[in-house]
Amino acid sequence: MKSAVIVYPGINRERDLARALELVTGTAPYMVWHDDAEIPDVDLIAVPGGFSYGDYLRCGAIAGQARITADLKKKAAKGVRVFGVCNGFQILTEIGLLPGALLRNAHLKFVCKEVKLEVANSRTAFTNAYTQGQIIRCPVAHHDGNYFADEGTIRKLEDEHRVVFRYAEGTNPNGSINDIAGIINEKGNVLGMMPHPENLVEPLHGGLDGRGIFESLLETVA
Amino acid sequence: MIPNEIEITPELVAEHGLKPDEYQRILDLIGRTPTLTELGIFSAMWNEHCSYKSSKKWLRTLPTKGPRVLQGPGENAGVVDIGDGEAVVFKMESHNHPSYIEPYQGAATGVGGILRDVFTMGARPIAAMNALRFGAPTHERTRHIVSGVVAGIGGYGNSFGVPTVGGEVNFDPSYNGNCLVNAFAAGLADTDKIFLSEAKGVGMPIVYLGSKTGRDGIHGATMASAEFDDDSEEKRPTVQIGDPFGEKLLLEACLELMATGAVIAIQDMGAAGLTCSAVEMGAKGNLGVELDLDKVPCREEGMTAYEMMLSESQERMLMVLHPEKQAEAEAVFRKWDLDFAVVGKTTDDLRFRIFRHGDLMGDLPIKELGDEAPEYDRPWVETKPPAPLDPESVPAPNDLGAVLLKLLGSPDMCSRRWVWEQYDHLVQGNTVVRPGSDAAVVRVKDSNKGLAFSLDVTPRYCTADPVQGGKQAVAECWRNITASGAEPLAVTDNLNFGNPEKPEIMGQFVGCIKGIGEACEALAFPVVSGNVSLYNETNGQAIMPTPAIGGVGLIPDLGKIATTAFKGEGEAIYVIGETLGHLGQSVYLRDIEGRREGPAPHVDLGAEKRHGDFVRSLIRSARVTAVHDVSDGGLLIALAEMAMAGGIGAALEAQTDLPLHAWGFGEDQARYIVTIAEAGAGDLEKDAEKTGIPLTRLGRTGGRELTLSGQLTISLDKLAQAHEGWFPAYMAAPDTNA
Amino acid sequence: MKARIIVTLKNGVLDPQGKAIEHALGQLGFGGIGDVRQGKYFEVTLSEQDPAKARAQLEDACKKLFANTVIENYAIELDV
Amino acid sequence: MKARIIVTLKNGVLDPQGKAIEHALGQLGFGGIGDVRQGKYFEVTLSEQDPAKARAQLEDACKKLFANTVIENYAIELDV
Ligand SMILES: Nc1ncnc2c1ncn2[C@@H]1O[C@H](COP(=O)(O)OP(=O)(O)O)[C@@H](O)[C@H]1O
Ligand SMILES: [Mg+2]
Repeated sequence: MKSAVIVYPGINRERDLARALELVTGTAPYMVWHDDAEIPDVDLIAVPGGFSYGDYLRCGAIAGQARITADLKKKAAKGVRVFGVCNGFQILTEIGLLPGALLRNAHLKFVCKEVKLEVANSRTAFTNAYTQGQIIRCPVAHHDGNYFADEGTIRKLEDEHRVVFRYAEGTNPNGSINDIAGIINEKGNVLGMMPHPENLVEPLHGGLDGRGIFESLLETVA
Repeated sequence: MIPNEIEITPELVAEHGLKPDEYQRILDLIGRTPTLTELGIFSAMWNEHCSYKSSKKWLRTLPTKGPRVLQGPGENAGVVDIGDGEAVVFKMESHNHPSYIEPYQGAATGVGGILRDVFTMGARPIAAMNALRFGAPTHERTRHIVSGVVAGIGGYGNSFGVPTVGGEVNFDPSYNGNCLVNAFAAGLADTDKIFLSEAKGVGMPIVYLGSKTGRDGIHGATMASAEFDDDSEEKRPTVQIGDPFGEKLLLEACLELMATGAVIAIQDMGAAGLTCSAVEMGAKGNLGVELDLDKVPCREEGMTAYEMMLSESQERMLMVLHPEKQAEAEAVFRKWDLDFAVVGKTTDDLRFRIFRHGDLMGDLPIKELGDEAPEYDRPWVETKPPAPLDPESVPAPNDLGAVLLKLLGSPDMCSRRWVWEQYDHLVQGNTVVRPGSDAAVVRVKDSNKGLAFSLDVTPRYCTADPVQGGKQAVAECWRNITASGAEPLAVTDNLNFGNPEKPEIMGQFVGCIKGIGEACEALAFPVVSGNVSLYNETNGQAIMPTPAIGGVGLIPDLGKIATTAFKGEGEAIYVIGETLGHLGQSVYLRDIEGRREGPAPHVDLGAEKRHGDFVRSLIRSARVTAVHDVSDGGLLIALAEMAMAGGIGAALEAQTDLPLHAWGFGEDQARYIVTIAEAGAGDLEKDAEKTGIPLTRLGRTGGRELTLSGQLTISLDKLAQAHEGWFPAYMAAPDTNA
Repeated sequence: MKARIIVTLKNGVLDPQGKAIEHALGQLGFGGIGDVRQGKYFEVTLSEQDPAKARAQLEDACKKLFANTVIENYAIELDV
Repeated sequence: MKARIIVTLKNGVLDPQGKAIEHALGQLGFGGIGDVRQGKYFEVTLSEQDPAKARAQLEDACKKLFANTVIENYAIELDV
């Protein structure tokens, strides 16, 4: 499986994501500079977490204006899989590939801890290695992960089973509506999530629960 | 002759923090009246903060060498060999006064400064820690300061992308008017690619990099060494704002630039910005420096030479570059959207010359600026040891369980989760042992090696007995690192004290250094970097002596480490080291009896070494399942922490003639608690006996309660409630700018 | 020419910061101050001299950058 | 009574956010918009009916909560 990770100024989990991709898929991803015109032909485009442009103005807002965005949108429209984690999720909502927005955490503080996630839809290309309703461990690390969308959008997301991950067992760390931790687009090729599965993929991380996402992708591509 | 419009009056000299005899020294040195710009330069260079004039004499006594030490004190950070061509680069630095004035920005820029120190050496930062001391929880400003400092540390470190993996937090009224914010950072570099600040070659371009210069922080360095008074509000406009995004760009650009081979020397602009960095680079290389300030990128109009030389704007660097690589270097910085300007050159005449609008604004002997800085052998008196504590005077409590709960839920002993959950401790994907254990452990990327980090000092011991307290700080740090399974490598120190012009305070300083030196020597734990923060006094009230020790250890095989959490049911629990029930200066005595009395616990460095080496060998042979050092609060606190961390209870027995409260809460040193499968217990007892290590069985893990033979039964839930409760409850009240 | 941009959350969009401040105000004894909504404020200088063109430029910049129109409204005040 | 509070950074205090936005504007082709300074904006409702008292209350709240007066200025606009 070929993949690419987009690198924005100020981003800081691009190496974590690249390492997880390499670990699971066996191939190191291309690292694509935000100011490039094109992303190479790949099976997966990953938009990493971190603080692009320091998250100044609004999380993901300035990164969304990058030159690479045009090609990212084009490839997403063609059906290339796009996976946004944390800041990546925020960027995907800013550029309209995913609905809604991520607001400041309800308690206003940055939060880094492990939460429980329910796999609310295991029939996506990103989650088929998990079972429906499976509860997995996953770290979060963010200041603005409070998912918000208007009522109609939320209803649509729920009706179409597009909420893919939900905070489980009372571990919602940020006040997201309906405990939403990750959503997918209508076509099923763009997933955004706040938690960091890439930080729970090797024994030294204390667990392997995050691998499922990368394994799912590997399977659907192969 | 240099034009000088402003008359240098005694008042102006005093405002620059220079004493009359120091000013005389300047006159003697240059043989004329200095210009205002020159006066500013002297004030910055001869300030306590830059010159270490009160502490130098004593710092020289610290052991700084070891087989693995590649770079000791004197550079931006210390460098220690960790094998395979790699080195760990680390340092700690205080940002106390700025954090008191503006907690968020003060702490944030403190983190920024220490990260810069590390990557200036060519190292990519891989871990950060912070030692925090706040005033009494009931003091009106404490909550605001805690809230801002923690948010500021997180705000900077999280965005920059370094995992903040450890630290300490204490509350005490002595910090009411002077909080302490000591920030530690460590990075990784190849041993053959360490960058230093010594300029080489005549006529080499001096390049300014990073963010633009503004009027922020002018006099910042002076402020940091001036005792506080109630007018400190007026000094407020000197607050600097951190720009973690700018710093992240600077990191990436610097590392990319260093890889091109263009860099001859590099120095970050910290305290007293352009002045200190330029003088240091020149003086170290036996070269003069000429700066054309018109070339310095400024963010404000009409800045004078004086302002530019003293500005402490953040996220800036100075480099000496190979001229033929200048274009390549500039391209790297343009790519990262950072300022890049040639602002001067090295010369062969050992002068430090400053030009502004074509005028010569300063012309000073560069070496003497640093070398001739005053150095003081300040008078000091030894701290009188407190009277021995009569054990009879410490009555047994009615309810041991209630005491345990009270201590676990006290400001100093409760869980710091509220703090470290605001820090990204996972970014970079190498965190193996997260905050909440003894030392944090971080993997050395792409290897099976790890580094262990811990920050420690017990100021109340240092107050009672500076020498023992200094020793204890080093010993506890060494012990925490050992308890993770690591080999302790070296330390950085951050020496926070009151006004050194008072002989009692100077005595505390001298005593602590003596203790630190002895312990570092005995434990082969050399000091490779550090920082001194003096004048931590407000209205004559000094802080407790607080020499924080930041230690680093090496783990050759990450498969063989230990954490504090109980791992399984039915395992034997032992304490290694002697339990003598020392209650002097203990948390028990202070928080239960309300007394700060007695001697600090005695530190037997030989025992520390023997017990620690024994524990490490147990971890490395995978014989023990959990390890925790015993520190503040003694055995029962340590056991409760292990139980809570593992979610497994324990049935304890006290095989002792001591009163139970002395046994349970005494703070004897050189102790560790370990757990081991019952099958291995017999062998452990034999080995301990053979090697002469004191070993006492404490009981067995299991269940959901902590019990002590008929004296105490408390559920884990209740323990956890007490332990986790205090911090969030305290911080729930609104944060106001009190 | 100088201008100010005010970006506010749309009605119905949750405002965690405003809510937290409101809560704190209550605890501090400012119970009479309520309905707190937090927004952003920007001051900018434009090289464009024509007010109509300047406003059009700012409108465009607001849509593209200053505001996320999914959740935010913006208002422009031009110094003329 | 409704009121608005505008909190801005004091002169000379670095504004990294403003700087980053300015930079982004440049890249988006809005080179003519410069000197960006970012601040905060609040809308509140007061139960106090007397304008002078309302203003005094807000002043107090600004000092304690809305603004960090070490680095920020605040301005109050009262709807009367
Ligand atoms: N300011 C802080 N930042 C991050 N972690 C902290 C901080 N303060 C305490 N911790 C973590 O909480 C745990 C307990 O701290 P402490 O009681 O000081 O440990 P010890 O007694 O072993 O030195 C440690 O893992 C420590 O690193
Ligand atoms: Mg410990």
